[in-house]
Amino acid sequence: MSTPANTAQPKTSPVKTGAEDSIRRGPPVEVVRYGPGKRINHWVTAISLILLLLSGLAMFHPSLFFLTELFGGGQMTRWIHPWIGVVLFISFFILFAQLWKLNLPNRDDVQWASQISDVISGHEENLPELGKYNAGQKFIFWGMAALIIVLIVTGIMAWEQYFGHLTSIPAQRIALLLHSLAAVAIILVFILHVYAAIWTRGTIRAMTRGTVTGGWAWRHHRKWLKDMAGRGRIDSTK
Amino acid sequence: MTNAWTDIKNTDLVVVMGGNAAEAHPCGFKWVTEAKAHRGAKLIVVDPRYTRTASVSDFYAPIRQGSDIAFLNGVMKYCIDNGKVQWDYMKAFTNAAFIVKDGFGYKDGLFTGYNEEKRDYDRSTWDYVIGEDGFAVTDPTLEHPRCVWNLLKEHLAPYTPELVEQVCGTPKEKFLKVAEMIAECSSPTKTMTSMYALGWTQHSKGSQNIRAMAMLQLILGNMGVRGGGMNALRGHSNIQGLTDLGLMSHLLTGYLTMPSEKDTDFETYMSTRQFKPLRPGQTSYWQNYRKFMVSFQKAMWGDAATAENGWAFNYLPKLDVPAYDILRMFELMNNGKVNGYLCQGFNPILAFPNRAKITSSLSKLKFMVTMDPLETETSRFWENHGDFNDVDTASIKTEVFQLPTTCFAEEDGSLTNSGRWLQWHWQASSPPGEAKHDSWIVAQIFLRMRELYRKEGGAFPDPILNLTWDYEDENEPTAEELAKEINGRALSDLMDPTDPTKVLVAAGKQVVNFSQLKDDGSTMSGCWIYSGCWNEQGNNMGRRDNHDPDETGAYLGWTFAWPLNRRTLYNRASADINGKPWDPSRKLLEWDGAKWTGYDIPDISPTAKPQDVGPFIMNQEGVSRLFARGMMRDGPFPAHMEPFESPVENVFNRKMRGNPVARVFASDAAQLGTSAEFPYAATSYRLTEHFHYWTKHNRVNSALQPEFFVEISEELAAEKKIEHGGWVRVWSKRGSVKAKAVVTKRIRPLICDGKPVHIVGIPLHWGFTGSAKKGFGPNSLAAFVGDANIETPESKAFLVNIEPSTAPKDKEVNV
Amino acid sequence: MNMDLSRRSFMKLAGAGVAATSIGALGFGEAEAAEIAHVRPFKLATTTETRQTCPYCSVACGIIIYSKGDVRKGDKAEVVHIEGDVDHPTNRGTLCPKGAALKDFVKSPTRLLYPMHRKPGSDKFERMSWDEALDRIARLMKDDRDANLLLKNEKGLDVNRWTTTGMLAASATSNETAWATFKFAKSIGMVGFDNQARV
Amino acid sequence: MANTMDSPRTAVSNPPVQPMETNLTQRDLIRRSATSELPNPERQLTPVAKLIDVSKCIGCKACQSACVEWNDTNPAVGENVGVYTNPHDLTADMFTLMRFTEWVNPETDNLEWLIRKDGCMHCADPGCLKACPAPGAIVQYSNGIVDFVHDNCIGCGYCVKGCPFNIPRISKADHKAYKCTLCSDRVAVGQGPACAKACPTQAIVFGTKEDMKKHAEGRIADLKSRGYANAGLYDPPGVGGTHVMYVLHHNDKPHIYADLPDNPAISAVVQTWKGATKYAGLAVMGLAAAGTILHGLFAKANRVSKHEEEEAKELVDESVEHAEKREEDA
Repeated sequence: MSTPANTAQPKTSPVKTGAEDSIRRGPPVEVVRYGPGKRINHWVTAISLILLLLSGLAMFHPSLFFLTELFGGGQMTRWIHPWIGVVLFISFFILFAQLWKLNLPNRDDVQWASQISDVISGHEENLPELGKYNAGQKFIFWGMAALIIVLIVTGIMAWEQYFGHLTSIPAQRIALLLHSLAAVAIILVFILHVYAAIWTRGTIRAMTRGTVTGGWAWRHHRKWLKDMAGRGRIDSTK
Repeated sequence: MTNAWTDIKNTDLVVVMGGNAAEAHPCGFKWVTEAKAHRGAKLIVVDPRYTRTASVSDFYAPIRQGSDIAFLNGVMKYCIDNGKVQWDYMKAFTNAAFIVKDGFGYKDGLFTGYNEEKRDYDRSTWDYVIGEDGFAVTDPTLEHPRCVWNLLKEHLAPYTPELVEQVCGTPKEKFLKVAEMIAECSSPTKTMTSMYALGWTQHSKGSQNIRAMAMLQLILGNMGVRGGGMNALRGHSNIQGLTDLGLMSHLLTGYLTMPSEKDTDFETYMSTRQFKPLRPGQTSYWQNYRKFMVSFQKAMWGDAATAENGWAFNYLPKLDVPAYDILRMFELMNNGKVNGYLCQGFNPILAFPNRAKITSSLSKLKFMVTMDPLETETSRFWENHGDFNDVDTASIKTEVFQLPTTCFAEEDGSLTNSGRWLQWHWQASSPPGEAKHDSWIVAQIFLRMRELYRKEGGAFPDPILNLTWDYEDENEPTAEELAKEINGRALSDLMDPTDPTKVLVAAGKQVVNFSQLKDDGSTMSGCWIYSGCWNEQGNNMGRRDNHDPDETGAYLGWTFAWPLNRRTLYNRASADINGKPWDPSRKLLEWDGAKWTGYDIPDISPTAKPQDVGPFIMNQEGVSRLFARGMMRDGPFPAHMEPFESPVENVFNRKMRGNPVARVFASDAAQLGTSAEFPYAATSYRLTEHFHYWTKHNRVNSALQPEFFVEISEELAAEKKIEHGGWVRVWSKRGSVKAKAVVTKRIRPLICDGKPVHIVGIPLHWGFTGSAKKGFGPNSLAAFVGDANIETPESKAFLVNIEPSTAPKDKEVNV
Repeated sequence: MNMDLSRRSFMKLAGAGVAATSIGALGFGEAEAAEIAHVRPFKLATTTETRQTCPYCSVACGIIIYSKGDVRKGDKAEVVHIEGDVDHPTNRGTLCPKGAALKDFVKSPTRLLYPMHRKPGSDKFERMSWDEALDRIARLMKDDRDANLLLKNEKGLDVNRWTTTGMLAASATSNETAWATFKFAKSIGMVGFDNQARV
Repeated sequence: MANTMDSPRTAVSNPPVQPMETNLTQRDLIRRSATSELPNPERQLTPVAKLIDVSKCIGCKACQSACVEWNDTNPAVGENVGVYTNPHDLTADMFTLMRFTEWVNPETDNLEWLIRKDGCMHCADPGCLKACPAPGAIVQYSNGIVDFVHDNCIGCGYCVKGCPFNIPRISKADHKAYKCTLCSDRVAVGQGPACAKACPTQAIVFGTKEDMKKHAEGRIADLKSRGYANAGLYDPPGVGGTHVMYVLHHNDKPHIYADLPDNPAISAVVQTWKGATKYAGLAVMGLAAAGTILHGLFAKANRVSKHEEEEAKELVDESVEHAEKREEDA
């Protein structure tokens, strides 16, 4: 069987090695999904969210108050929670600025959503070919964005130390209620996000190494893969 | 106070006029709320401002400051016209029946005998007709046209409700409501108490304000009874004591008076003071004057005071003027006639009127000594604090000594309260730094002066060298030694008058009270009215028995009250002419046929028959005076007079200004403003959060009332475009201050003599030292004129102007 | 010295019954060994009590000064708290906003600690020893008295009047101090001698 | 004659100076913030109350002064803004405050100077305690005192939002919540609160709640006799009654007294936040977590197959070949 590789001299690749949205010819074939910038950004966001979740829950329900020990006591927890919130807000919206276009919904998303049972049962062959993000990921993206805005606004209203005097107490009461509701919601979204990443094997490396296997791309985001291939974003260096 | 704080609970009606008890005496005012809560008593407040007292009153009526006499005369007229008089009391216990000399009269706001040049009255006609028997002539039927009662009715005739409204600005119906409520107390079983303070005294006719109410109380039969009386709420913890002890220019101790130049020797001095009774059988207690005077001289100069040298009478300075009162002293100072001044716990540049004059006066001193536990503006009067004390430091040549004293917590001693209780207190803490007791400081200055006189001799050293100073440690007389000296002791054995073989008091022993004092030099007593405070039974001022049999509020076992532990003055008047209490439910004393029994120490001899001896034992008449004879410089009856600075003219005599006989120094007359230039009527007062200029040094009180302000009506604020909480400038002919504006509904413009009068209220607690914000006081604005009888400055009524302004500028000083 | 701190209070007088039950209701008599309590430890425990009188207005409320240290035992005593004296007939333990804050008057940062002297024209106070200050004051006063005491008036009568140095006496010193001051002032012939009463 | 001393007297004897055991302990707690299971107290102290008779109050601020001195707080010296109310609001250093209102009575057209002592009402159903997330930071004793335990306070300010009367304040210095303790340290040794003891007119009295209600009846009768037809006792049921009560001359309109709530109750929002949300929220989150775990266990994971990897490889190879071919053609 012919091995064109032996005959043809290797060409200088058209894309820079490790560039986002490019294919490493391999073998094995790998696709660069996230560059280091986005990955750091993601993990900063993720870690703040987890810390917020822990400190927040500590102040949300007495049975979880023990969590304040993680932050060096109640006073520290009370002090640090809003500051982490600020970090999350900034870091998330840096991410947002870069990803929002790709997360705009399209016709495929409607079909994807209508066939959610196939999604859950893993029959992706029945689904249309998808671009870089599917409707589920887009939902998480927009959900996070919306909830984080609610949380930062209500959080600031309830931030006694600096903003306690800015709004009326009835307003602050509502803020606190919304804050806790939004927190519950964002935790649900978070769970969905994490679980989806785990359940869909081969996904997590996208945020660790930054790459996914060609097969993963073929299976979940074929349109994205084909598009890259079509545009020749292939790095053939061995 | 004729009665005690605790006695107020027995009243049916409290009239707070010329004072603001809730604000200035909250814990005394408690007894008003007790009377309200438990007797259903009513509270009336008559004041230019709706005060804290008014906030719990049953009825409030506004009045223009300085028009109280018109109001009170109006009430008296109302009571008499409506037969609301306690006739039996009035007839038995006042001089209503006394016949007055012909020639006495009143016209155009002036009594007979006025001399405009001298600004004084010839008072010779203001007296009783004296009969051949040497006693005053009376007409118990009250029919004689010249009897006091008829002259009084005549004098009161013009004071109709309409005139009251015209002069005081009190709406007629409000006045009538007050008059009606007061008139109810003419019943023998209803009493009214009058609680007043500097709202009445700080006027050019302050004494007459008080007389007017006292007369009303006599007509209603409320003097000497439980829940009645004239209750002067003294401003300071021991003003009563210092006055009793004669720390005044015209006084000696126990209301013995300083000799004048007319008193060429002891006998001449005595001749004008040992008043003989004007009615048969009366006590006229001053007949004992000689005993008290001799005992006083012995207390001062011991063996140096002998019968031969008229008890060292020549050691006493003789006055050429009625008094070297503070106004006169500062006038002299300002004219360069005073070189040295000692201020003991006193802050004249905030306390005395016309601060500019006070500052300029102090600047002319060679030296000034202040003794105080705290920083005072006076001790730093030379220090520039920008707008708050804008002086040219370098040009002030006064040498100043600021001596730190202990405060109450760091000393033993007694204080005399408004109810004449002498209460002992004990040292609780150690003095800070090098602070020393006042008595130590005084002793030190005295001993050093005495030493200089011993060494160098000098002008008339005798009174100094011979002054009794026989204390165990002459450097620091103890409170106990001084108290015993005040009480007095026998200098030689005192024999029992009934049994000459029996020694009543052995030489060297304390006399039991002033009844044992003698005029032969065998006793000494520093202050006769206090005698009994520390006798052989011990320190009666330290007694702590708070039992109160039958809840009368007398507390005879609690500390000591002068005189003789008596709690209610004129208490004999609480019973009728036969000695039966007017109101059995409020018995104070009762004649049991042989002696007086009851809850208090009777004024009159315990065995004096009720029909014979009148209750007013200090008066030659034995009764009280509705007609004051020549004893008041400005009239035997209170007559309406305007303040020297008034927004309206005197309706009785439009040309007359202020009190016609009050002393006004030329330079001050030139500094009186007119209502054309200064249209607004200002008054000064205390706030409950502060005590004078002391508590601004206290962080807590400073937080409760941090900054100087003035109070004005919403109407005036609108007229002058002054905003609530904004800065204003208030100025008079004598000075200018800057303050925050408190715009309030509690002050309303009054319609007086047909025109609206706006009131500006100015509290007095701020200066340039202490924890509170720097500020000013009303004394920067008030006029330098005093009462015609005792020279209390007219700080309650003066004229100002006001305008929106900006914050005052301060200057940082390195303290 | 009479330091009777009798605990007999108006509770014993008929009528204060309500309060009596109130205090009973606070569980007294049944106090067992206390566990860790959150309430502040009672701060007057082991302080020294002294009967005193409020120095402000003329109601003369009874107060009790609580101090650390006992002057009667010769200790250096410091005021820790001041409260109304319940046994006092007039104020019954109550106090006004001034009386209630007396501690901060006694301990005011502007209490004077040392004799100070301001030279003519100077813009500051400088410390001076008591002896120096008192000697100088006595000297100034004697010189002025010697120069200006009016022994006789124009009619040749003894008047022994000294008008060129005056004194204002305090309104809150004790009667005993007042008497000492009176003796001093009147014996040196001072006539410009007055007090707050007139103001 | 009427005995003038039968009104309840806060102080019946001077404070003790001998060491005494405190009478308010853990055993007397009936509520403890963020604590579900609390042992039943062995005994029930008689409920106490502070009664503030607004009609007797002269607004002298002795209560404020006594409060500062007893609690050793340090209120700042502010400035005058045209009112007598100083400081201008409650602070972490001023637990009680006289609020002054100049009110013209529309019926009589008379000015009434309404002066109300503001401060913690010690609600039977305390909103602060309900809102507090820190276990034991707020406690309620069986005598009704609601107290803050500063060692446990985290300074979140939830108590401020929980309080229907806007009372607690967070200290800028130590970031802990402060308010009137009803002088629990004094009550614990048989003394009444400092403010009540100081009150010159005894407008503030302290005793058992029952006695205070009795006393209030007398006061109300007196006020009615003086023409205050609507005089009454303010002991709002919305918060289960309070252990600080007012006698008001106009009990029909509490709001005229510097916005005293007419019908105070713990805000519905706070109720939902601290009720439904707390439990529902926890439940939902729990379920979600559980659901995913179950799905993870029982549904097979979504894996990429070998075949799909090859498909991808082919796609890539093809596109590479196309590219090379185009080059050769050229």
